[in-house]
Amino acid sequence: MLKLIAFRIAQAIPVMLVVAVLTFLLMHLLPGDPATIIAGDQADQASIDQIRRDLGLDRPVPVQLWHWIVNLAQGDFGRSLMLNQAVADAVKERLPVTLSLAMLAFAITLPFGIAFGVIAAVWRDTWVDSAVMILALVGVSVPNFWIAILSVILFSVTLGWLPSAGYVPLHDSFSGWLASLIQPAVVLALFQIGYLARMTRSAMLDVLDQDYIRTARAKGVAVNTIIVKHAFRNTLMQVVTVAGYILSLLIGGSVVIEQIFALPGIGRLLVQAIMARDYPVVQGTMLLLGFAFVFINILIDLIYAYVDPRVRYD
Amino acid sequence: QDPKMGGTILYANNSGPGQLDPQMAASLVELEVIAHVFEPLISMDANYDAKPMLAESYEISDDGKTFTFPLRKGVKFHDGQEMTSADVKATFERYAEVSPGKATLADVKEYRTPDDYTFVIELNNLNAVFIDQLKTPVYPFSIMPASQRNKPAREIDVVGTGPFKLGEWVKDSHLVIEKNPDYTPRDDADGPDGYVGKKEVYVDAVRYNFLPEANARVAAMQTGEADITTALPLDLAKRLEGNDKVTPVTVFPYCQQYLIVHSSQAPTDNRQVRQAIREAVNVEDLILASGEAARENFSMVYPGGAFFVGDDNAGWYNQNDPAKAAETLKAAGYNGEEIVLQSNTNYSYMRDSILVLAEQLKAAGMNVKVDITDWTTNASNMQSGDGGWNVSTTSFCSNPILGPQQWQTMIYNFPHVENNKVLDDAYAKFYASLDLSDRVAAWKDIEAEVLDGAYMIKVSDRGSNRAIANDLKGFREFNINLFWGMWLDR
Amino acid sequence: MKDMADTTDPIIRVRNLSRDFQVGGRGRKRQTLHAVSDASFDVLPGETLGVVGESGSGKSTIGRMLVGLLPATRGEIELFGETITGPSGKQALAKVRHKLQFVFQDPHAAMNPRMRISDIIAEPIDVRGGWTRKDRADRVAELLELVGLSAAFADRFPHEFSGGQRQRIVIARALALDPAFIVCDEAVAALDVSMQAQVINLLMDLQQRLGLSYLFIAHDLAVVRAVSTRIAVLYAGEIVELSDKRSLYTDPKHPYTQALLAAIPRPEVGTRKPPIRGEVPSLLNRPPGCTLCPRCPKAFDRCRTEAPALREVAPGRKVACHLYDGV
Amino acid sequence: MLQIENLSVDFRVDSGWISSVTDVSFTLGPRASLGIVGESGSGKSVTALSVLRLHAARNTRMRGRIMFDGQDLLTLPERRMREIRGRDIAMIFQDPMHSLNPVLTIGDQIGETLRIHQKLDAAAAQKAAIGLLDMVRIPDAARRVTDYPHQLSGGMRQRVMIAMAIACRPRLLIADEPTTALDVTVQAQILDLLRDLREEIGMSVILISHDLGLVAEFAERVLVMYAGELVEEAPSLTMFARPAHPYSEGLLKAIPSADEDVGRLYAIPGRIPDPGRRPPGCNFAPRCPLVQPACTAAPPPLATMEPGHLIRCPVRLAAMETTG
Amino acid sequence: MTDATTLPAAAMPPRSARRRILMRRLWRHRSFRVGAGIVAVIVLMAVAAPLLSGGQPNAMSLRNRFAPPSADFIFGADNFGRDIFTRVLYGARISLWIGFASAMLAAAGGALVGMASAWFRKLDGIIMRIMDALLAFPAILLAIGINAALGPQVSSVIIALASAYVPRMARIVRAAALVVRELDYVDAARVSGAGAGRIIFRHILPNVMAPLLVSVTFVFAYAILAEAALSFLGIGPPPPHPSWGNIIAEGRDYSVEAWWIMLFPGLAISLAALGMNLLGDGLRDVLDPRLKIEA
Ligand SMILES: Nc1ncnc2c1ncn2[C@@H]1O[C@H](COP(=O)(O)OP(=O)(O)OP(=O)(O)O)[C@@H](O)[C@H]1O
Ligand SMILES: Nc1ncnc2c1ncn2[C@@H]1O[C@H](COP(=O)(O)OP(=O)(O)OP(=O)(O)O)[C@@H](O)[C@H]1O
Ligand SMILES: [Mg+2]
Ligand SMILES: [Mg+2]
Repeated sequence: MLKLIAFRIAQAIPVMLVVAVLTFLLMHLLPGDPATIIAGDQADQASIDQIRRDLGLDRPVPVQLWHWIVNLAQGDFGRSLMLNQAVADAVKERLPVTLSLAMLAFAITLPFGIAFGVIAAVWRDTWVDSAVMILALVGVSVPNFWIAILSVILFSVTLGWLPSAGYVPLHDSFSGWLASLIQPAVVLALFQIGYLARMTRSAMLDVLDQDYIRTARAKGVAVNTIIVKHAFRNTLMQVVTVAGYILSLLIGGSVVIEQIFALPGIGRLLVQAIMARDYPVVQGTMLLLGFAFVFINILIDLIYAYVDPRVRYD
Repeated sequence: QDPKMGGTILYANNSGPGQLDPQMAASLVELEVIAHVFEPLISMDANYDAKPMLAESYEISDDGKTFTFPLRKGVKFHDGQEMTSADVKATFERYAEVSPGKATLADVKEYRTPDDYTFVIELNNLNAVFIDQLKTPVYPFSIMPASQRNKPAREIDVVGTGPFKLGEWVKDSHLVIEKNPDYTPRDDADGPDGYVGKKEVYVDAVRYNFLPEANARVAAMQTGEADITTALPLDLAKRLEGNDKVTPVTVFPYCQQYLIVHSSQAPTDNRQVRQAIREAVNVEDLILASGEAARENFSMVYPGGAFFVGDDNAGWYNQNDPAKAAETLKAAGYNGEEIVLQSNTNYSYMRDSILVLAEQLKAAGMNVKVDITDWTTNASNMQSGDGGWNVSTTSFCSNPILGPQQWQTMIYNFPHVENNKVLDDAYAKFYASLDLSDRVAAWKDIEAEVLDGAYMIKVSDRGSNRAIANDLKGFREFNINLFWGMWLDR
Repeated sequence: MKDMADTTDPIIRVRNLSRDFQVGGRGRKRQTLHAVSDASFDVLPGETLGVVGESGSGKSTIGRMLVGLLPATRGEIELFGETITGPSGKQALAKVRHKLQFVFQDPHAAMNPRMRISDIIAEPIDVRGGWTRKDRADRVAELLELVGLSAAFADRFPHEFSGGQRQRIVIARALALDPAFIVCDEAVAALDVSMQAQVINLLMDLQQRLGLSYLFIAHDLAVVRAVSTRIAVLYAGEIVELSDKRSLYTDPKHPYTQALLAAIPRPEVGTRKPPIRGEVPSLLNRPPGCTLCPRCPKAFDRCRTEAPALREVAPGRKVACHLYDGV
Repeated sequence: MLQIENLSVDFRVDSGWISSVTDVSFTLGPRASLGIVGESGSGKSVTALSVLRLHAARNTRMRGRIMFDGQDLLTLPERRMREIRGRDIAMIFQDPMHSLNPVLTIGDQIGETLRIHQKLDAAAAQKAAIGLLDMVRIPDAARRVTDYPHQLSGGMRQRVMIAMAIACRPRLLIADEPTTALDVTVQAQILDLLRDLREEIGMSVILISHDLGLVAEFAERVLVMYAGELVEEAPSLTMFARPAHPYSEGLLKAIPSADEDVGRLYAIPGRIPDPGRRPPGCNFAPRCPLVQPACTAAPPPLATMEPGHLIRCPVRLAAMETTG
Repeated sequence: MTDATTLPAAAMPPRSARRRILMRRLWRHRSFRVGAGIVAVIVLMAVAAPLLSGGQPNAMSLRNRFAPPSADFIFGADNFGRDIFTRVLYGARISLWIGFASAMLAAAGGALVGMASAWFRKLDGIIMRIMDALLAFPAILLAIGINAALGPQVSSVIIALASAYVPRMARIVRAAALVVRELDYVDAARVSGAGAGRIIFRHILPNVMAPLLVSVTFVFAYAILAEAALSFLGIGPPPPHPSWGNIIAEGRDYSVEAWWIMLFPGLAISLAALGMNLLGDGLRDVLDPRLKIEA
C-alpha cells in the first residue's frame, strides 16, 4: 500500500514539474508587467526598470525558470512579488480557509447529494423523482454568485442570521467559524449537490436493474435494506469518483465564492496573483493544487479498493 | 458633543495593502494605512497645502536651495526610540535609493544634521516647488527609524511615529491599527487638518476588513458589520439611502478621469484625429454610464486651486459634436483606419466609459475596435505604449491636487508624447521662474496644449462614494479616510 | 480419420505450456496461481481436439493462449510452423493470425451490439484490407448462406437474432478468411439440445468441406463425444489423459476420467454411479504428489509424493497416472 | 401445495406488450419434484420468476392465479410476499455470475436469509453459512466464507447460490439451471444434496434445465414448454419413454449420446416463433412434421391424453383415441 | 441445411424502422421531450433574434438607463439603456455556442485521451497523471493565459473551458472503456487481427457513447455557467459581447435596484441548463437497453 502511494507520488513528480514549467511559461507569456503594478502608475520608467532589476525580472525567461527550479529543489518556493511574503507563508496562511470551506461544503454536499440521487432513483419516473431532480437542477443551473448575492441579502441583511462576509479562524471561535462559512459552503454545495445527485441517480438506476438485486428480493430482504446494503454499496465506486472530483474542485477553491464572501482563501490568492502577475505565487499555488489533486486521486483509488473488492492494483 | 473613548471602528475596504513600505507605496489602500502609522516632515492640510508635521516648521533659504527643518522633540517611534535627525537623514538616503519617487531628490547636494533636532537639505539648483514635492502623499517621505536604512525595498519593519500602530494583519482578510498610547499630538492646531494638525485618537483600534465585492460592503453596512466603507458604485450606494443607521456620502475632490490618447500610435499620432475624438466626446453620457459620482470640470486642476486658470481653457471640454468630428476626420485624411479603445474588466467605470465612447466615436464615423483586457495588461500598456491601443482611460488622484510638477510625468508618459516643443518650453519656463504668476502662466500653456492636442481628454472630476454609520462621529471629508478625531457614539 | 494422426504433420504443436496468474493483494501477500501447468499436445489438420475437465481447470486459458489472446508464462506454442511464444512471438503471430479464430462461449457478448451483422462478419476482412466493396459484400453473403442464414440479414443488429442464430453468426465471422484452426470455447453450452444439434452439425459439415481443425472446449461429455476426434482431459491445470475418442469413452484409463464418465446423467438410465468426493485442489498451493490424489479412490503412497507425468500407455493414448507406469 | 392456474405474463417492449407466458397451469404437492424443459426462450424462467413475483412490476402484467398454501401470491401485499420469499419459497437463479452481489462476502449473502427469517445474529448466521457451504461441498468453508464472489470459480458461485436458497429449508425450491457451470461429478453431488433435503424436510423442487438427462434422473414429473405454452405434461418415465407431443419427441431425439458415436445429430427444423408474432394456430405448426390444416386455424387446447399426461396436440390426441 | 431459417421478413425491423423506433423512444421519454422543447425554443430564439427584436444588442440609449420591464423594454434596460431582451436573445448565440463548442471539444479530447489510456495500459499511469495535473489548472488561469495568447475573444473562453473539462471527460470515458475492453467482442476483434486504432474507434468508442453523451450535456450546461463565472471575474468573452454571463456580471452591482438585468439572463441560463440536463437524462435512459419507455 505504502509502496503504491510512493509510486504514484513519484509518478506525479515529473508531471508536476511539467505543470510548473508550463505555468511558468504561460504566466510569462501574459502581457503586463508586475513591476508597473508594484511601482504604481506615478512611477517613471527608470524606477520601474529598477524594480524589475531588483526582482530579477530583467533576466531572460529561461534563466528565471532555471533559478526558480533550483530554488524549488531546495524547498524554496520563492517570494511573492506583491505580498511581500514568502510564497510558502502566503499559501500556508490561506490554506486553512480554503480547507475549512471545502470540507464544510463537502460535508453538506455528500449526504444531500447522495440522498437526493438515491431517492430519485428509487422513485424513478414518479413525481418524487421529478421534484428531487428539478431541485437538484436548480443548483446546477443557476450561477452561484447570483445565489450568493441573493442569499446575503436574505440571510444577512434582511434576516440578520449570518454574517455577510469575512472569515473567523477555527481556533478563535468555533461558532464564529461555522457562522462565517456556512453561507458560502451552502452556496458552493448547492451546485455540487446537483452534480452528485444526478450521478448517484444514474449509478443507482444501473445497479437497481442488476440481477443480484433480484436475488436479494428473492430472499425476502426489505426494500430499505436492498437499497442501502445491496444497491448503494455497488454505486460507491461511481459515487466516490464523483465525490473525488467535487473535492478536488472544492480544494481548488471557488474564487467567486471566496471573493463575494471575502474569504482569504487559495482561490482568491491565485486569481489575484494571476491578475497582478505575481509569478512566484501563481507557480507555488499551482504546485500545491497539483499535489493536492494527485493526493486526492490516490485517495480515491485507495477507497476504490476498499469499497469494491474486485479492484486490485498491480 | 464630547467624543467617547474606546471601541473599534470596523472599516469595510475594497482591498488590502500588499506591503507597507511608504517609500514604495502608490496605491490608495496602502497609503490609507501608512497615513495612520507613519508621518512625514511635511504633509498636506485639509486644503492640500503643505504644512509641517514632524518638522516643527521649515525654512527656505533665499536662493531657494537650502531647506532647514527643525524637528519636533519627544516624538517617539512605535518601538519606543525617540526620533532624531539621524533617522530623518537615513529615511531620505534610503528614499533616494529605493523609491520610484526618488527623482524628487535627484538634485540634492547633501543632507546635514547639525544636531539631533535639525535636518537640512541642500540642493544644487533652485527648486521653488521642493516643499510641495515633499508633501506628496504618493511615495510619501514618511520618517522611519534609522535601523531601516538598508532594508530592501518593501521589506521594512512597519514602525512609524503615527497616532496608530500596526496590529494584526492577515493578508487578503483584515488589518488592524491600534491606538498608539505614546503619541503626542501637535499642540499648535485646534484639531485635525488633513494629514496634519492635532491628531487625537479616541478609539482603541480600527479594523480594515477587505471585502472586494461592493455588494458585500453594502451588505456589511446594512448589517452593522461595518461602520464605514468606501469605493461604492454610485448605483449601489443608493441602496443605502433611506437607511436610518447609515449615511452615504460622496467626497470631492477625489480623482479626475481622463481619456488617454496614444500620440505615437497610428492613427492617433495625427493630431487632427485626436482632436476629432475629442470633438465626438459626450461627457454627460460617459459620466452617466460610468456609474460614478462625478462633476463636470474642464480643467486639469480643481476650481479654486492656485493653478486654476479659469474659463480660458474650457473650450475643449465636452464638445459633443459628431458632425464637426467627422469634418475634422476628413481634414485629417482619416480613411477608416482602426482605432483601438483599450480598457479593462477590473474597473467597471473604465470599461463602461470606453464602451460608451466606442458608440460615440462610431457615430462620428470612426472605425472603432474595443479591446478589454485585465488591469495589469491595460496599465502596463498605458505605461509602455505597447499593445496597439489608441485610446484608453484612467483616473489621476494625486496629480491634480499636487500641481503641475507632479503632473509632468503623466502628461508626457501615458499619451507617449514625443518632441512637443510647446510642452517642453512651457515646463522649462515653469521651473525657471520663482514667481507664482509666471508659473501659472506656464501651466496655462501646458494645460492648453494637452487639451487642445487631445493628448488627454478630460472626462470628469470623480467623487468617492462612501457610507458612514450614523453613530460614527467626527468624519471629515478627505480624499482618504483618516480615523483620528473619530469616535463611536455607542 | 484416425490414421491421419500418424501420417500428417500437426498444425499446432504445444510443448510444456504453462500459465500463471498473480492473484491476491489487499494486505495479503500476492500469490501465484498455476492455471495451466506443463501442457503438451498436438492438433492435426482436419481433426477436432475435445477438451473436457472440471470448471476452473484451465480449459479457456489454454484456448486463449493458442490464439494469442493471452501470453504464455512458459513453454512453446508452434502454429503452422511459427513459434508464437518467446521474444519474436508477436511477429510470428501476425503472420499466422488470419489462420486462427476463436468462437466465444457467449455469442451475444462476442458481438459488438452497435455493429451490423455484415460488419461483424466482415471484420477480419476489413482488418486485412484490400477487398473491393463488392467482393466484401459477396463474401458476407456467401458466409451467411454457409451458416444457413439468409443474406438478407446482413443489415441487422445482433440483438435481433435468437441464440442459435447468433452462434452461427459468430461462426460465420470465424470463417471469414478461411482459417485453418478454430477454438470453440463452450460454443453450445447455453443452447437447448435441438439448437445445440444445429450448431454442432454445422461445425462438422464445415470441417468436412474445408478441412478445418477445432479445439472444442465443453462440459457436456455427450457433446464432446459427438464432435471430437481426440480428447484431452484436464484436471487442475494439467492434462491427465489424452486419447482418441472411442478408446476414451469405452476404456477410460485415468481415475478422474473414469469418474467423469460415470457421472454423466442419462435420460434412459435411472441411476449413475456414486461420484468421487472432494474438491479440486487449490491452484495456489499444489500438493507435492498427484493433484487428484486426495479424491482418488485408487491412490497409493507414491501418488502422495510424486507427480505422475503424462506418458504413452497405448498407441495414441497418454495418461498421467502412476497406475499405468508398469504398462 | 402450489397450484398455478392460467398464468399469463406479458412484458412491455417498445412496440407495446408482448406475451411471454400464456395460460400455464400446473400443480405441485409437498415433497414433489417437477422438471421443466423446453426450447431456449420458451418461458421457463419467466414462469419461475412469476411464482416469487420478481418481475419488474412496471413492465410486467401477470394474469391468472398462483395459489400457495391457499393464498394467491399474485394478490398478496408486498410485505406478506416478502415473508414468503426465502423462507417458504426459494430460488436458485440461472446465472450465478450476475446473481451474486459483488461487494458483499458470500457468508454475508448466505447468512442474510437466516438473519431476516430466523432472526439469527451475525455470528450465528456466519456459522450457519459455513455449515451450508460445507453442505454444497465447498472445501475449506470456514476460510472461504469471507470471500467475495469474484474470488470463486463459476462452479463455486453456483453452489453459493444453492446454499443461499436452501438456507431456510424452504418448502419449495425453484432451481433454474442450477448446475450448468458444474462438471458432472460435482453436479451429481448437488443432486444428491437436493434429494436428501426432499427426504429430510419434505421440500418440493422445481428443476428447470436443458440437460434432459438431469431432469430424467431427478424429476418425478416433467413439463415441456414451447413458445410460452405448456405443450406436454407427463410423469418423468412416461415422458422419456414415450413422449407424445411432436416437439417433445424432437427434443428427445436431439439429445446427443455419450455412449455411442453417431454421425449427424438430429435437430428440429425451423425456429421458435418471435414472441411478438405467434402464428394464428398451434405455435409449433410451422415446424411440425404432423401438421394438418386444422393446426394453423386455431390454437389447440391442452387436453388429457391419459391420466396425468396432458398434451397440446389435437393430431396426436386424435391418433391416440383411434388407436386406443 | 435442413434448418436454414426462413421467416417472414417482417419479423425483424429493417434499418429505417430502427431509427424510427429510436426516435419514438426518445419522443416518448417525457424529460427528453421537455428538454428538447426547451433547447429548441432557445435555439430558435437565438437564430431568429433579429426578427424577434428590432434593436441591436449593443445599441445604447442612456436616457433609458435602468428602464424597468415595460412594453418598450420587455426585460428592462441596463446601465447603458441597452435592451436586455435584445441582449439576451443575441446572448443566446454566444452562450449556446460557448456551451456547444466547449462540450464538443471536451468530449472529443476526453474521448481520445480516455480511450487511449484505457487501451494502452502502459501509458495509462502517465496520461492520468497529466490529466490530474490538468485538473489542477484552474479554468481561470487557462482562460487568462489563452486570452493572452489568442487575444480576448469568445474562442479563447471556449478553449479554456474545453481544456478544463477534458480531464473529467477523459476519466469518465476511461472508466467506461476499461469495462468495454474486457468484453468478448474486443477479444474477438483482436483475434481477427484488429489493431489499436480499429478497436478504439470501431468497438470502444460506440460503446462508451452513452456515458459520453450524457456527460456532454452536463458539460454544456456547466460551460454556460462557467462562462458566467469567468465573466464575473472579468475574463469571460470581452464586453460588449452580450453573452449571458457578461450581462449578469455587468448587472451585479445593480442586483437589487435593477434586478431585471440579472434575472432574465439568469433565467435564460437556468432554462438552457435545465433543458440540456433533461435532454441528457432522456438520452441516458433511451440508450439504456433495459429500459422500456412508458408512452
Ligand atoms: N485473468 C485471470 N486472473 C486470475 N486468475 C485467472 C484469470 N483467468 C483465469 N484465472 C484462473 O485460472 C484458472 C483456470 O481458468 P479457466 O478460465 O481457464 O478455467 P476453465 O477450465 O475454462 O473453467 P470453466 O469451465 O469454468 O470455464 C481458474 O482458477 C481461474 O480462476
Ligand atoms: N423482462 C423481460 N422483458 C421482455 N421480455 C422478456 C423479459 N424477460 C423474458 N422475456 C422474454 O420472455 C421469453 C421467455 O424467457 P425465459 O427467460 O423465460 O426463457 P427460458 O425458457 O428461461 O430460456 P433459457 O432456457 O434460455 O433460459 C423470451 O422470449 C424472453 O425474451
Ligand atoms: Mg472457460
Ligand atoms: Mg431461463
